[in-house]
Amino acid sequence: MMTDDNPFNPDLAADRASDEPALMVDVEGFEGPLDLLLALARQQKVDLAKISILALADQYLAFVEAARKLRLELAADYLVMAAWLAYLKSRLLLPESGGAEGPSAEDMATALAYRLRRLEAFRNVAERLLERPQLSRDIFERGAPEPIAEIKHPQYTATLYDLLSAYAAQREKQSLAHVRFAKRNVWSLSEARAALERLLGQAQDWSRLDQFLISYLVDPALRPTVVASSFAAILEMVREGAAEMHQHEAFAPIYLRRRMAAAETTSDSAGPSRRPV
Amino acid sequence: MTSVAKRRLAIAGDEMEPMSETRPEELRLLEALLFAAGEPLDEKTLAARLPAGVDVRATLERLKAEYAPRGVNLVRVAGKWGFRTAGDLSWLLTKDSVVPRKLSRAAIETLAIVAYHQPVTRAEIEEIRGISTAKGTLDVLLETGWVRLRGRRKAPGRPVTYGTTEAFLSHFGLDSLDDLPGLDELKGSGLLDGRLPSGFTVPMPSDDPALREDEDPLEPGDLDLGLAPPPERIED
Amino acid sequence: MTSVAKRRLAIAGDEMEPMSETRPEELRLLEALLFAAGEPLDEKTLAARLPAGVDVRATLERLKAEYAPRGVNLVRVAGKWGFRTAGDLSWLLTKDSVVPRKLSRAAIETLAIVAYHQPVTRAEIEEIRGISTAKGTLDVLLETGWVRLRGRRKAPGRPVTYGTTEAFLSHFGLDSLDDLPGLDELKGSGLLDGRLPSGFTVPMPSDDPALREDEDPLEPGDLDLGLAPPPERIED
Repeated sequence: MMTDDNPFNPDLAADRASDEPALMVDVEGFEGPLDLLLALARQQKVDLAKISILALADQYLAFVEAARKLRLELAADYLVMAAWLAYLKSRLLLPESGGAEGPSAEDMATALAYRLRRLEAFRNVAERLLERPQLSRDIFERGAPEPIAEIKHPQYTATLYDLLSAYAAQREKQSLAHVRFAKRNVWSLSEARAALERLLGQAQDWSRLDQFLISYLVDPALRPTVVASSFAAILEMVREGAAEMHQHEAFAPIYLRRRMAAAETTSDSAGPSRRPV
Repeated sequence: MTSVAKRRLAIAGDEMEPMSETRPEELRLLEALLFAAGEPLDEKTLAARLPAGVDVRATLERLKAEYAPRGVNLVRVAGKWGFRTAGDLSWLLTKDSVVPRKLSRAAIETLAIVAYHQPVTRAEIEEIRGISTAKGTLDVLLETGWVRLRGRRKAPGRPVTYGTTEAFLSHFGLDSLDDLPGLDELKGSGLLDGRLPSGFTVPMPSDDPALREDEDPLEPGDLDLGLAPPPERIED
Repeated sequence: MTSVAKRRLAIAGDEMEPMSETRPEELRLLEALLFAAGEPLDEKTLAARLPAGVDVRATLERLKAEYAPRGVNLVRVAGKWGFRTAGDLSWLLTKDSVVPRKLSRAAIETLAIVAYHQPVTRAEIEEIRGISTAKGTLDVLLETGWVRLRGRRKAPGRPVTYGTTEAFLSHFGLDSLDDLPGLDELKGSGLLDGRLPSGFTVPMPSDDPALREDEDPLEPGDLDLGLAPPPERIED
């Protein structure tokens, strides 16, 4: 084969004068040197199997020579083939020396003829293939295929865990519903303090704590938590100096007021005494 | 005409031409055009594509008659002509497929009650759940094949009793109903809170097909309802 | 059967049943299925959609014979069955043509070599054509969907092997590679087996998805590069 057997340096194109502009031609649209050889062989108008490789080599070399005279630059492939054919020609013309290494000139010529026949054969089947009616060009499938409708059957899934947790949750909910632990309503210290601060801001004089808290005492159940949280919150506010409180005796009503400026506080000292905290 | 085309069809119908007549080439042209078209074609379009002189309407009518007994019919829709699968074969163009669907919360809760408390009536289910059970929920459970109608309770109103099936055991990987965890196991697994009132029990259910003493057999017609549940399910 | 269905067709051809015979319902079913499908269906798929006991192959053959003279033919491509417009009516339908990508001469030759010589490496294609293959040529063929990367030849350089696809058979209306035009002559000429290594002298092209003894599977990433396979080393 060409690549295997070619003993020549393929770089024959290098002998072009370097100052001449390269004019690349595709040798009239041939698809490589084998294609060109095939075209030349066809001119012999004989069966490719019986073709004279010697004559073909002469034709090819003449063609290449003509192209070179026209200063057409041939692609290197064509020149490689030219060199190989020139070599083959010389081998074919000289009597074979018995001990020559490698393939004989006859073998080389046969191989070339084989390749030409093979290329031609593939060309032929390619043509025949393309002559076949082609889909969507010559023949057509149904233009408006009718879709297959899918009927979906549900397949239910659930895990044993789903089942058991659903059961346990329901039973638990129902059984606990009968033994209801009332939610403990607690007035937190911070809630109490926020309310007291709001209320003290409005009051100018001593007020009874229970009056401040009246609006929170509507629910009797809340009374203990409101009183406890409020009292604790007041103690804290007094310690911070934000409020004053007094109580005449144990269990007596608790009075408180906003902490006045220092002077006012003194003038009021006749009033209820401050309890130490 | 090719030799193949000469091996023509003739119509054996009474209103048709005698079978010896050659099938006109325009029938071939029409069927090819209509087959390849992406949408139905009107007569004007068809006429423009066919050789001059073809009686489009007559050819269409003949083609329609030819295809009438076939699996594919030539039909006129909105003034345009096209091939369509014969109406009686629409079943052929359907494909059954199974889609997994998760059981609704209400359904799985009801299923759990049925499993533990069977044989159980709808009223009893509602009492345990503390919520009324939509009819659709029990229908879905019957559709799953996991719940069945067992019989009728010997009680006023003779309510239907529900129980689980073998398919239920199989789906949940239970060998028998005895494998359903009891009170201690439910507590142990943390599914049940420890803070339960004394006297709280988990029943030992049985799916014994034999009816209990307080059950009567189903009446004729009861099972029809069970086998043909409405397709739509309602979640509650 | 409906009265419409009774108005049945009979075939006037020589190899056909006598016209008095009722057209079997399975012909209707088959033609409905095949008409509805956008692409060819294999016999297994058809059998699954038809009632049990239907001789699918025989029914297909009968349907094929019935439709042979018509404008729409039943054909077998890539081992599957489908209705397609008759080949001789392409003149009528050219308006519907998708303008096909015009393949270069190099691409056409390369396609033929892949089709008739597969599995084939790029180096083998180049050897036959006597010219190096422009990178774009194989890319174009891969893009058409007619050619695919098959595997890697167990040879120095592990070159990628190319083969044709089902879309190739479908596009050229071939049932299998055996139907490639001129394949027998090509085979008979001994031109296909010239370069096969001894021990692999299988002169027939094969698009069998199973890799040959001298092929390795593609490596991860080969298919990503499907449109631009790396140029491989010349192995000879």
